[in-house]
Amino acid sequence: MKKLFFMVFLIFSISAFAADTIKIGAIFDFTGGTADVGKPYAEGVKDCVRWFNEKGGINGKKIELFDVDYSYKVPNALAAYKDFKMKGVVAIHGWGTADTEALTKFVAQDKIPYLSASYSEHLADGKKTPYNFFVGASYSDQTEAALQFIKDNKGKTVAFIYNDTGFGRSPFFPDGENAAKKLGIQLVDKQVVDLKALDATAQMLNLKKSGAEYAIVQETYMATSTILKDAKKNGLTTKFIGLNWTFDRPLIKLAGDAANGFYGVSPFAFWSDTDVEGIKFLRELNKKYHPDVHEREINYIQGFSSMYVLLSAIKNVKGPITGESIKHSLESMRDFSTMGLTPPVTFTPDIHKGVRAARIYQIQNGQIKPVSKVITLQ
Amino acid sequence: MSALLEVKNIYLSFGGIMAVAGVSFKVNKGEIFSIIGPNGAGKTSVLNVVTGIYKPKRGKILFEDTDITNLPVKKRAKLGLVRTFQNLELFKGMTVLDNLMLSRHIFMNYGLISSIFYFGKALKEEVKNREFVEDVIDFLDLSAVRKKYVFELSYGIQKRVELARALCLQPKLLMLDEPMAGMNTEETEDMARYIIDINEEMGITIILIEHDMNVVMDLSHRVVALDFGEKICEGKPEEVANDERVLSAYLGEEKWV
Amino acid sequence: MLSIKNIEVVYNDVILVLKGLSLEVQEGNIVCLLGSNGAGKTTTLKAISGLLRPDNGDITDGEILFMGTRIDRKDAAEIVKMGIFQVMEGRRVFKDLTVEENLIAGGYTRTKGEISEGIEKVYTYFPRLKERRKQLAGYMSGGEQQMLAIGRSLMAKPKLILMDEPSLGLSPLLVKEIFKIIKQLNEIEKTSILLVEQNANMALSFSHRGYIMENGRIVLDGDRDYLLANDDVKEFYLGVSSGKKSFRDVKHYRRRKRWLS
Amino acid sequence: MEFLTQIIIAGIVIGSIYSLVALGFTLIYKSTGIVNFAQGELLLVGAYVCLHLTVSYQIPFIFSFLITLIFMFFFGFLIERVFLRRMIGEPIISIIMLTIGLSSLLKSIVQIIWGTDTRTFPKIFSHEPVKIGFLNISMVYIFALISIAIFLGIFSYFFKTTKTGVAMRAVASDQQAALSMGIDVRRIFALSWAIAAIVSTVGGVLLGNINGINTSLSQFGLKVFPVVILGGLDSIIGAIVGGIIIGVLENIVGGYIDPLVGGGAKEVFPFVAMIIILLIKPYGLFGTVKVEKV
Amino acid sequence: MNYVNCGNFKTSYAKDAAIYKTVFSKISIYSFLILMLLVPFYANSYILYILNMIFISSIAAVGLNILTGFTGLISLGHGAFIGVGAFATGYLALNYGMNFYFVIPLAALITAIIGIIFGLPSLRLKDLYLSIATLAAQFILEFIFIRAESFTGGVNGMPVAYPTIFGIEINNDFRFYFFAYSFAIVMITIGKNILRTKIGRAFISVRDNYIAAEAMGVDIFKYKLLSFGISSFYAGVAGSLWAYYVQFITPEHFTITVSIQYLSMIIIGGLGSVLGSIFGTIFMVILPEMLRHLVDLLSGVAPFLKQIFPAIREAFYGIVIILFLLFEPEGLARRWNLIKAYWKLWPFSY
Repeated sequence: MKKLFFMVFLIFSISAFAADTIKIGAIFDFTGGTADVGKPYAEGVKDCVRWFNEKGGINGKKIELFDVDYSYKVPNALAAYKDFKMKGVVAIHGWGTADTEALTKFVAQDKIPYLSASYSEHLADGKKTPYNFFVGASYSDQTEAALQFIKDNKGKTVAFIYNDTGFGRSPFFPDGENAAKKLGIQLVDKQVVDLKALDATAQMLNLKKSGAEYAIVQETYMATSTILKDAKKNGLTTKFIGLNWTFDRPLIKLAGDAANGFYGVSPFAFWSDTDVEGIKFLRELNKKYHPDVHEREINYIQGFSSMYVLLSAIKNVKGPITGESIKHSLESMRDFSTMGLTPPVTFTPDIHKGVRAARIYQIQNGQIKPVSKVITLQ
Repeated sequence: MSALLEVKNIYLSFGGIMAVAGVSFKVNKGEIFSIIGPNGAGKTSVLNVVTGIYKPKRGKILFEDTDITNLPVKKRAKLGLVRTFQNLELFKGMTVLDNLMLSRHIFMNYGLISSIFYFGKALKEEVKNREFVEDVIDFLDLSAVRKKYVFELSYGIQKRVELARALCLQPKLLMLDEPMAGMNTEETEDMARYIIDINEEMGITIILIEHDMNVVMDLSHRVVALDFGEKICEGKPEEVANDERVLSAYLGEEKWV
Repeated sequence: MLSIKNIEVVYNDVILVLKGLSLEVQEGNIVCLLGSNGAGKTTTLKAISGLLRPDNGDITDGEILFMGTRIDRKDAAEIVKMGIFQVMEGRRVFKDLTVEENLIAGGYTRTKGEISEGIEKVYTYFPRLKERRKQLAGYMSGGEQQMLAIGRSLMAKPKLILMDEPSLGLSPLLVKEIFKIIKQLNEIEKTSILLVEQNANMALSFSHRGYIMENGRIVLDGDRDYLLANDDVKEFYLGVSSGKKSFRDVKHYRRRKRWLS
Repeated sequence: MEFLTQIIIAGIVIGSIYSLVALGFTLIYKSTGIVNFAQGELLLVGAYVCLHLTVSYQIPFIFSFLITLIFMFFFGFLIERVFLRRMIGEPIISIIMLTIGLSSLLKSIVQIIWGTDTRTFPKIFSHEPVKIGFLNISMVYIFALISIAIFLGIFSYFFKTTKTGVAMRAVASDQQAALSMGIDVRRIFALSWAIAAIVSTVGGVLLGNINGINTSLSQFGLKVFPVVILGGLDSIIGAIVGGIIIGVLENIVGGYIDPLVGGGAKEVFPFVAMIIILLIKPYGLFGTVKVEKV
Repeated sequence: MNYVNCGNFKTSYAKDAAIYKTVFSKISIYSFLILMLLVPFYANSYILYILNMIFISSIAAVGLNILTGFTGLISLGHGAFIGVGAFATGYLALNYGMNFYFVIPLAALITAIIGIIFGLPSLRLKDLYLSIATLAAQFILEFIFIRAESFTGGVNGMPVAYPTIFGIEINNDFRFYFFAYSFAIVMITIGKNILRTKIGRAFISVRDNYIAAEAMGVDIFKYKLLSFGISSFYAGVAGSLWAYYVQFITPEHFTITVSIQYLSMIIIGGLGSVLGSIFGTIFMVILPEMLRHLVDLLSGVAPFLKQIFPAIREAFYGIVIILFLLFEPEGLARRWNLIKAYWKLWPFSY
């Protein structure tokens, strides 16, 4: 028993040893339930760190990234967190909803800024969750943008399609419902489609009965593809708008023809948006770092821009780099440009969602095309 | 002598095959009563009906003049109806001691709470029953294997442990299903001795199912013979041994060549 | 054709069941093996047919020869192919297979042509099976099941059939019928048979030779007439006392110690 | 009425894929007594192999499908040989855990080889639905139904008339007796794994064509339990009927109850149904009732 | 601890039934327990976190072992029962502001009741059928966690406040260590006690031979339910501690994966052994962390390791389970006993 502890101690203390660097922890999902989107995201984050380090780091200090695959399991995330803490990280880049929420109190207590890819509205309140940040429009905001788009196109009725998890319900209840009311769009139907659903005939037929003109979808690629295919099969005329996790090339691969005409809300630029400065830059960067990769998922861009914001904030810290100082630096960001990868990023002490704008895209003949201006929310 | 157990005209069938067809007999207090018959004659089935593992299709079982035909198995042990099994049915993952202590289960009167803290009543009851168990261990000469796990023991010893387990339940009627099966002469002699002692010293009534005719003839006060689920003969050992129908059941009806 | 020499069988590495058992079956003979419950008769059959291992049993000593070849280390499947077939105790027909499917399974080691040939032959022995060829075996009576079990053994065209208590649970009339068929098989098909029985007299009267075993050993053997005439045989089963020491007279000792190991 | 018919048809189709996977489960359980928690992973491996052959080697789908079946046949065989053979006669919990361990092993091997992103089959079936009356049915679904029918045909022929098929049923019915007639029980065990791997693969490839594959597809393995409990663990016909019933019921619940409770009932319903079935009919619709003997 | 030093006689049955058979083992156990109290003064929060996880998980593992290892009822729903304990804790603490010394027993009791309800099918079901029924329990409970929003906060989960004792907030790993440690000791001692009395024997009898058990007058149904109850009680305590430790719970914490994880703990540790449950827990909690650090160390030498490591880790997990089942089916507890037996007679081990 004692021997065992000694061994544990030994191994842990060796790995804790490092030079004078800026330590950042990262919790990724490579193997768990969200690995399909988690992996490109992680690559984006890592590339960003690599790029910063090649530019000479931050104020001469290299960034040391401790990354952990937590397989979408909360206890793993917790273990990783404690490990990070021991290693003395100053900020953490996290991933999903469940783990982010599980760590919320800890990061607040330990004063470690925590960026994540969970865009739930309740993680955006600087008072309640003072150390949680995300770079992106919250799901609620995305929904509002979608509703705005519907209104602009003279739509009158809408339905919500979601999965029965925190992630799925977060955009609609209550924010999405309220926003619809505010904009005078009638909410006519709610349908639940499981993330792993293979068939959504029943839901689509119910949706058909409701006669909704538009339906906002909060799912991941697989379920979205099921929805679109079954909608097509059953001859629905409803127009579908998906939030950011539903919408990119993998969907086109999965759903084929059925993906045509599908709208997506995105606070991020797509790989195909070659007129965006950041995309041009990323294409160059990938040529250099990954010569055999020619295309990137939106998740890569997400990961990159999120880390870009964090590192830039660290760069702007005056004085010693601590969790607290990074938090202040983040909270003083105003209209920070991410080279166009996202609309300008603003954090305030109260609002910890970096982006309050999004654009509507549409899949047309297998291509992703922007169909609206950037919709900025108040 | 009054009847301790009365089996009245019981019928039992499995998937259309009659295992027991109208068997009746009485077991008197204090006797060793044997059931004999060729394989498949329905001996064990009768025992299973008496212990309640099978419900008879028809007929009644009376124990000390109360009808127990529909009494659940677990309640019969409390009345004092206890059995051993043909193919050892011990708790293999427990020590001999624990096997026997388990039999004292129904005599231990304490609840979860005192069990959690293992003091007061629980401790007192455990010790009290342990004393009883030790008496049985002593009686059957099991002290050397007390702390051994059952699966480590030889077949003969396991048989004895099973007997000990039954005794720990303080039975009024002890039913032994082939206690000698698979034993060598020495072990058989020991077992026979134990059975006699149990009967004579402890005054426990015994129903014995056994294939070894020597044992049956020597030990029993009365014998009933079954064949094809029917009773073919009942009486003193000598009477049964010389009964025509019994002879034919064992040796075949006639000599065909 | 079959000779067992001094075999020892152990179950679960502990329990010694056969303790140096030897017996022999001559070509064309019916040999019966008698003995009380737990004497090790079934174990003997399983040792021959290679069915011990699935029961955690093992032959630890001695050897079994069949037509001059050692078979005590062979697989059950190989042994069947060599021509030994065991009809297991309690019939063990495949209850959710039809009669004909049972027969097909019995002929597993034969070719397709031989199987259909075999089925026809079985039907000539047991016309009753032909009537019920499409019926599920589980729904047949005990006697019919026993017929099927024997018929199934014919399918493999064995040289030696090991039969474990064919009379078990059958009415006297049926027992008689079954034994007659066994006799026929032996005479017409020239199949040797090793028969395990409790029904001693009946079994003996059909056999050429008999062995009586107790506690894993052979205690008596001889040809039919010898055994039938032997008083011990009768006594062995009914124990009509003839000067033997009664179990009631066995003395016993008891220690009175109270040590907790 | 049209609504009901639509969801029933959709239920039948999804249910028939449940049936296929359940069939594999039942085959293994029936002949070897092993409860396979890795059924979903067999499906996964099969789907990925087929995809790999089709995409990377540009083999026409029908051939790559056949090659996959052959490959999976040996793969199932191998799994039995390497892992399960030693477990014969072990307590049920060990077997359950072994197959669980196997499932995480297989899944990670798939991840090591093919990664985690969702992959899709090239367009093999037209995405245009077929119209039959007022019903719209996808081509994949029709193909699923047909292939299930074909498999049923092959199976009933195999199990009814071939020697090996009969032997497999014999082993399922009474292992010792089967052994006594010279049936090589161990070969039969391996064979049943091989066949189970094949049927799961068919399920996996069909699913892959419906909606692409990633590792979460293996969750399908758990769906099998309500199906086999309903049909009876050891009944082939039960697996088929059970699959279709569960598929249909699931969709009816999805269509009528989900809107009332706000969703999710469709997913949990099979398990609720399962408990009810277990309590009323513990051995399912067609399962063999076990009699305890002392 | 079945090995008894020679030359050691007991004069009463009570002493013979004691947990520690010799003075030596008693002293060494107590001194180990006291030594453990010193650990937090030297360890950092990461190590403390791992130890805390071991304490919490070992409580749940002992509970599962009581049900599965001792009573022979395989449960695939333990994770969900832990969830019941956690949500009950959250609900009671949040809505009634109760302190933990009311909340934890109450939450555990609620879990026990739920456990008994889901144990009811054991009246009719055995073996495999029962374990499939517990699988259903897992999914049904997960559904309820999500749907019963007013109790569980639904998918958004619920925050849980720190427990306080004598005005001290147990708000860090250091303090929580003592909190969890004392619970672990109490629960494990209780488990040991239950298992050495008539209840424990009845459990084993149900597992080993329920027909004989019934013939011995054991009410097997009652004991199956009791086993479900006690096992869930343990799960409840563990869930409650988890809730207090993590301070935020969502349904996603209590999935089937958790149930399987616990099953593998007791398999690896040893079914039917309290000590085994603890060993299994230690093994399963430390294994992934060790692997991770190992790969971190090695990735300097072979960077590709880092790339495929996540998948390898899962494979490793599967392989460990399989190897244990194939080569050490009785788990670490047996190995421990063998080692102990060896050392007891050392250096004269003949």
